[in-house]
Amino acid sequence: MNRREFVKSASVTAVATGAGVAAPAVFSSAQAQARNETLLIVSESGPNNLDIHGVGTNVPGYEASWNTYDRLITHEMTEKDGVRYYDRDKLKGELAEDMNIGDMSVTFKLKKNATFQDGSPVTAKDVKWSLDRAVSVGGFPTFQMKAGSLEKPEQFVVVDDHTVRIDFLRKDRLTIPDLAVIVPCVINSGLVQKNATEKDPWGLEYTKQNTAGSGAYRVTKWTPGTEVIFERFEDWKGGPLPKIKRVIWRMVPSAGNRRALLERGDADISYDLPNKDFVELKQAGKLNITSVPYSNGVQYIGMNVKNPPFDNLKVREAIAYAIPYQKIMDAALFGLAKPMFGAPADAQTKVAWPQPTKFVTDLAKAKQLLAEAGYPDGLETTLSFDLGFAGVNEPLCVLLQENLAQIGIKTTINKIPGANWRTELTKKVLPLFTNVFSGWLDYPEYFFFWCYHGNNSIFNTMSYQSAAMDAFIDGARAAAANGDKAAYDAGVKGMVDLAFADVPRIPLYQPYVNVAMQKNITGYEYWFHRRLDYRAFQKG
Amino acid sequence: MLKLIGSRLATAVPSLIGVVIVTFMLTRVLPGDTAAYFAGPAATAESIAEIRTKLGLDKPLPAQFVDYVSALAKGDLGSSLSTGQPVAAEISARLPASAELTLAGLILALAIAVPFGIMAAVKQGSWVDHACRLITTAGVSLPVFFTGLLLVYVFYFKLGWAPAPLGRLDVFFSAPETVTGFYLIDSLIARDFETFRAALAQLAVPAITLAIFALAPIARMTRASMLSVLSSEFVRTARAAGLTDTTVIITYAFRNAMLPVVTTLGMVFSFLLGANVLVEKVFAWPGIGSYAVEALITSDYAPVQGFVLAMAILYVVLNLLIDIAYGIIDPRARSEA
Amino acid sequence: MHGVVDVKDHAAKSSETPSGPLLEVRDLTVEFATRRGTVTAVSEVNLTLAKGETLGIVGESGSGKSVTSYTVMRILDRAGRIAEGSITFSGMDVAHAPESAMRDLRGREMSMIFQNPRAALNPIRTVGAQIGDVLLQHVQADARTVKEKVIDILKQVRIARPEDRYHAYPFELSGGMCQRIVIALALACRPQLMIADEPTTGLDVTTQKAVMDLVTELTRERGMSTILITHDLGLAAAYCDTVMVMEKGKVVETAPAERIFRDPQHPYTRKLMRATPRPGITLRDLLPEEPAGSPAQNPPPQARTSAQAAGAPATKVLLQVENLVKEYPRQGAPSAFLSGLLGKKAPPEERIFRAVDDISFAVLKGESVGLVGESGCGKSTTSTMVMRLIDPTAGRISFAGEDISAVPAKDFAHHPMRRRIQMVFQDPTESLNPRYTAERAIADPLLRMGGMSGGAKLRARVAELAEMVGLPQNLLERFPHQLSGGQKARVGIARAIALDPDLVILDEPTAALDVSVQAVVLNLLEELKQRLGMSYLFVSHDLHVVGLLCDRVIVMRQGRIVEEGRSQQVLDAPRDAYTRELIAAIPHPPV
Amino acid sequence: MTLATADTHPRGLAATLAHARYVISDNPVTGIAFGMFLVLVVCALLGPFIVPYDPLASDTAAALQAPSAAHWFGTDNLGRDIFSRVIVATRLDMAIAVFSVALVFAAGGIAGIASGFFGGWTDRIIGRISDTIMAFPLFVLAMGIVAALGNTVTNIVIATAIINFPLYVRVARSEAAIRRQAGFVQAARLTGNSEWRILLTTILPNIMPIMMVQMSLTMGYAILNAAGLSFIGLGVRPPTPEWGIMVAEGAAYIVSGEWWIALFPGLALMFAVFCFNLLGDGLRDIVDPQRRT
Repeated sequence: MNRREFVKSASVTAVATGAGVAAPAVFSSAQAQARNETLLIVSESGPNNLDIHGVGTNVPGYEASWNTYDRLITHEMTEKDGVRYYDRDKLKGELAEDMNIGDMSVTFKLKKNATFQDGSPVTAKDVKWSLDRAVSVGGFPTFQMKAGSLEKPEQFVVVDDHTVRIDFLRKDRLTIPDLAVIVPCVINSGLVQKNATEKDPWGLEYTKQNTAGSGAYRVTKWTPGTEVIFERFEDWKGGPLPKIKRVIWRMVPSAGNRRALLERGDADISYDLPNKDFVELKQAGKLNITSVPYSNGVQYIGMNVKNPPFDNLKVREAIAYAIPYQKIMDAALFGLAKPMFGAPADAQTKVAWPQPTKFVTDLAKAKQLLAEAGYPDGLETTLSFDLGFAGVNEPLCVLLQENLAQIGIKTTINKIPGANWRTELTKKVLPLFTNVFSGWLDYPEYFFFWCYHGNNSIFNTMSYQSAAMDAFIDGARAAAANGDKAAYDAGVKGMVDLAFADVPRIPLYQPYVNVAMQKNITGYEYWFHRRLDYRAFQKG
Repeated sequence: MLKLIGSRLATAVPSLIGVVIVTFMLTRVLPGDTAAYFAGPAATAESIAEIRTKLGLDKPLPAQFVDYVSALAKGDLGSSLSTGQPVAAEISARLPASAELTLAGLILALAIAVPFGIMAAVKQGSWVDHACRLITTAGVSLPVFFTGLLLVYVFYFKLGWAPAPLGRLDVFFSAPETVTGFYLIDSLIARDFETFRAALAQLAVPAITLAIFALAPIARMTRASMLSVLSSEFVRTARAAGLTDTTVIITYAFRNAMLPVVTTLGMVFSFLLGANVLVEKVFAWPGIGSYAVEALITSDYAPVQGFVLAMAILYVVLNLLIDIAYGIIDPRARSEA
Repeated sequence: MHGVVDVKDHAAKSSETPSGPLLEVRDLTVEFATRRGTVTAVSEVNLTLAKGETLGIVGESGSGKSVTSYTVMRILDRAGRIAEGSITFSGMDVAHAPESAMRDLRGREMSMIFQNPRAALNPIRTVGAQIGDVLLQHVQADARTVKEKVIDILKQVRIARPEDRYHAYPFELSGGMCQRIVIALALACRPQLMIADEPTTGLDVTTQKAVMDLVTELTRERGMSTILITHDLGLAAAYCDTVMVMEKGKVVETAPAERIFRDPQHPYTRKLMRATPRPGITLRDLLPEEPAGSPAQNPPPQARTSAQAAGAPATKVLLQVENLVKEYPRQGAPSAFLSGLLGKKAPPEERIFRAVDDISFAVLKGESVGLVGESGCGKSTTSTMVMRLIDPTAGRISFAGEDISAVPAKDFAHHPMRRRIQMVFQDPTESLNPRYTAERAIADPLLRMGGMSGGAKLRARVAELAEMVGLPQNLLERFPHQLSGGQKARVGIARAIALDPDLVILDEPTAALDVSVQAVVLNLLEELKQRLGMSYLFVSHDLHVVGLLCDRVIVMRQGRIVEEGRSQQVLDAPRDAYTRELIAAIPHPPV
Repeated sequence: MTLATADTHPRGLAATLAHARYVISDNPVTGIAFGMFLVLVVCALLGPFIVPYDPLASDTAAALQAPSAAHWFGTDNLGRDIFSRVIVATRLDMAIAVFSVALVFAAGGIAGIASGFFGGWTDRIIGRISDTIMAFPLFVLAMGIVAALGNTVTNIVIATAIINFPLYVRVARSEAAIRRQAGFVQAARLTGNSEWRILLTTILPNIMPIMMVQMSLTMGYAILNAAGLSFIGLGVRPPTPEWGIMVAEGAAYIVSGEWWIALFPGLALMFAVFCFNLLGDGLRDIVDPQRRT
């Protein structure tokens, strides 16, 4: 009986103690039964806030909010290369039992029997308060709502206790899908307002540490930076009752240890291992590894087009031809990504995103372009990357640095810690850098609106201004709103061609979301937010 | 003895003030911009400015310093951005974890290094002496995180002797209710030997990693002071009076030799607190070190300042304990303070 | 004084069973393994010690006297071993006895007391406990009776208030008291043999006499045999039945104490006898007598008494000291700052300690004055103040008419008067910079204030100084640790006289030297005084040595001057009771 | 029992060299230490010229290969030859060690002597400064400095120097305090040396042996410190080869089986720290005239 069995059989779980002093015989079986209903997740970092509307809530925080709150509607599930995949176009009710889309408004009928985790009923008043909160707290949540033209509290009208109507400001195809993302969740307004203060009307401080929703799980214990423990909400009405009773989410900073935990069976799921580990674990076959491309996501080399030398198109093209694409795919990604380069010369531009460019590694051409651009003896600049994703970024930049050196571009690598990365991006001063962006709403015009549009949002990291590009984007959005397919297709193709011609940023690849699970874990679902959905998992 | 404590505290006050000033300056120099972080990814220039005023970061430095000190006086250490918790609560939850690990490492190191040092001194030039020097030097010549990962690889991954490096307690154990915050002691108080054994198992490998790193300074100091005491005149008198070797070595030589060792313990402890930061990262230990490292890397002021203050106070308390221990061992220290 | 008895009769007369001598050492040779081969420390030593007899082993440093006694006790350090020879102690073969047997012997049958008493006791353990350890070890007492037994022993060694001294720590006791504790430690188990290795070297003369009297009385009371190891012939003469003289590891002469002083046979013994300062002789007598006919290198200065008269009449005042006072905060008293803080004010004398208490004296040009007193009497403090290394609390020091006490000590280094007052230090090893060669040490004052920048002129001057102090040229590039005690003293003197100072302060210049080397150095100092017309302020605890070199003598006690006058007059007819007691306490060989 | 003094005495530098050779031959451990030091110096000086591969050239086809005839220490995740990187890294690591020790000796050593020699206010001020630094857990302070000033090699050296400052002050202060009233210091005062001159020409040379031992230990810690900083991402900038960062990066590959990436730089680190520690005693013998019998 090796060490682990010994610990397991001797360990007394919370459940067992709850059931009073269990006799030894029952003891181990109750404990084993607890094992099957408990999911152990290990990852590098944890949430800094449980409330999606919270100030500065990080990406792990999205996962906590997604599993503890409900939305009015959510996506149906479909299947894509063997993995359960959220269906972008088919929606179903979660808290709403009926949705009726009118010309300039949509009306939802709430499920009568839905209650919050503290037992109080879910009413239209809670829905309105939650939506008002989403558009008024500012920062990322409000920003995300605006993307679907949900901007003013006046749009949300309480018809009766169980009916809510949302009026449109303008026709926008993204409005309905935007109601299915994490932000417009339904919050227990009664409970939160009890703990709000005049300085913090929306009760952000309270919801930062306590979950006040109707979701399938509630957080029973949260030690920031160490662990989060979720318990199942027994009378959840948003969907079929999940199989997993208890989820333990532990932060294990060392990637080596996370892999060791998986291989020895002490952890059930981990999603942020280095690519090499995923490839090897898949070959070893001891674990289930799923790899699904980022929906609407692209890793790219960005350049600041406002100041020299990258304001010169020829210099940008020289960089595009100097990138060691295949070397990066092999040494940095280990093949776990979809190449966004090297499309055949005659390939037609498709009405989709992301799609590959026609660039390939051609150092001679790059050198010639650089000479034509007026830099015969090369130039010197810095290459920056996000230390938070050093596992991929560092080898990528080192390989790029080596190739650029061969055409005379001398670069020093500048590592920027995770949180400061966003502050550097907002300053828009980094001359040359690598970054990844993916939009929750899987539509090309949504991606281009944030990354290429002249309104210079934070995600337009290259400060790219082009009236022609703006025209294409706005044209496509309008066409989508009133369903004019031909104009929409022309707009999207126009955007993509201009983006590849001006090449303010050079797409490298579409990264994968990799998840490693024990053999006895089933029910993994890929969602647009790329986090885990505990509600669908089964174990044993 | 009170005079001793009084004078030690008197000297500690200026250094505490120094620590407060230095931490304040250090955090203001960190590259990150808290306001921008607060404003979130989609912030516009003016929303950042608005949050900057809310946080009071736009005031001139001296004003910020006054705010900081006055808040400090009220015991409010501000709250951390990355974890969203008030720093004071975080530190009081995490300090025992780090203290338990560091103390375990120190006690383990003492238990190994002191006898080793004594044997090396008594049998100077013999194989024991060389072995002591080689082993302790080997222990300190590898970075502590590398030793940690190596031990995890061997004892957990390959042999399975050690439990999973998952922090202070196996996932399926609930922490004993906090009395001292030290899991080992609390579980004993609660008579819960299951948890005690599990907590001990979790503590073993990280404590050994730290101990290996602390062997060299302690062994070297014990050997050196033991050598000088053994060649002193009162040891010769004791031998001339026919006392047995054990009495001479233990009651006469060892007690005197412990004096310099006790003084270096202060240095070794703060040296270990530093190394502990890396060990916590490797063993996912919910200690104060990894917490400060996270905060430092993300330029999160409040936790860094809180952490350093906690360490400064710990350092002063530690030095006080060392002085008292010194006073107990050496009567001369008791008389003149 | 011991009666005149020959060793052989003494042994026969002793009442012990006729089993022969207590201790017999035959052809003992001891070798030490060092990094560069083995060194013979002691070769073919023979000695016998009857019960109740006191044997004095006399010799200079490096003569092997301590090694012999350590070998008898078998407590040589790891490097030493008995090469050949035998040691039998009351019939038992000690040389080859197993360690366990030796451990029972030590402390119970034979014990030892060492040189500086405070270091010989465990600093962090009460004296009572340390004595108790020995008793318990040798089963002379058990846990119940040990305390009462220890207090009884403390009474025997005349320790006042033994009950509370039982709990005292060594650092709380005076030097003499500590020595009594070490003696108590040695006598606790009533051993048959006690070895005393330079027991009183570090002590004042008066304490030395008290301790030696105590040792003799206790050993005689218990019929114990004693071996007294010393470099001081006077001590051996005063307290030993037989005296054995050793030189470089060999025994040169053994004879009853009385005969060995009357007519020493071996030339080395004679040389030692002559070199020991004793009343009524001149400096010249210290040196070994010149074989008839060989011309002395330099004209032998006449007997001291006449020298002063023939020299220039010493009338002009060189150094005038008026009402000099030096106060220190009493050790352990809360510093003014802390007591001010705590609000309680200790009474003044409680807080301050007067090392020098209002003394005045003068030194005339060309005259040498002795400053004598026991340790702690303030003589060194006075000399350091005259040297302007520390500032006086009150009083005036004027040198050649100028008030030099006004200039603070730390600025005096650049004062023109600096070069005119120099000093020779007590411990030659400690007074030379270990990183400078002898040449560099002597050249230092010349470089700093002699206006020489180096090169030939400097090297010539250094050579001349070396020659003047009798230091062979080839020793100049050596480091201090490669020179002998005498050679180091000569470098110190050469350095002091490098700038032709008017006044040289000699702080116990020969205390650390062997008696034969001391004789040479004292004569060198006298000769230099004559040649260079300097005046000396000679600080010492040994009245005889001062009497030999100085014209006038000042005796100090607890910071005050108790007597002052011409050396001969003070030595022959001391007015003050303390001086009389001081002179009487100094043991010297029979005149 | 004074030993016969050696007779011939070559002057000045020749004496030191002769003595150095004597010390090396006499104590085998010191001999080995000097041998190791020589190896380090050779690698540091000739490193870039004698290595088989360009330490920066990546070759993704040959990535993660185990040690083989072609690559003695195997290759890392970008296919770079680990043997070449370990050798070339010697120069940077030795530089970090030597410069940080020199800096901390100059700052800490002199400050320590001054506070030990002068006492009074100097002693109190320097004592408080070193206390303040001591109050920080050393490694966290180093991180703060590097994070604040940016992770250039100079900042790493400065950070290492600052965290070792209290140690040097303490050692220097106690040694200077003992020698303050020594005879030869008084004598130096008599011959007109100013206090500062005495400090530098008399006290400092005499405490060199003890400082030598301290310096050799700190050189080891300096490299370990750089390694620790690299482990949390604040170390040397890629792609410069440096043992600490190579061990840190290699550490992630231990569990997945590519043990050689971290092991060989780790062994090089161990080799250097061992050499510095053993060197300490040897250096003391050479500098300390007492041992020069």
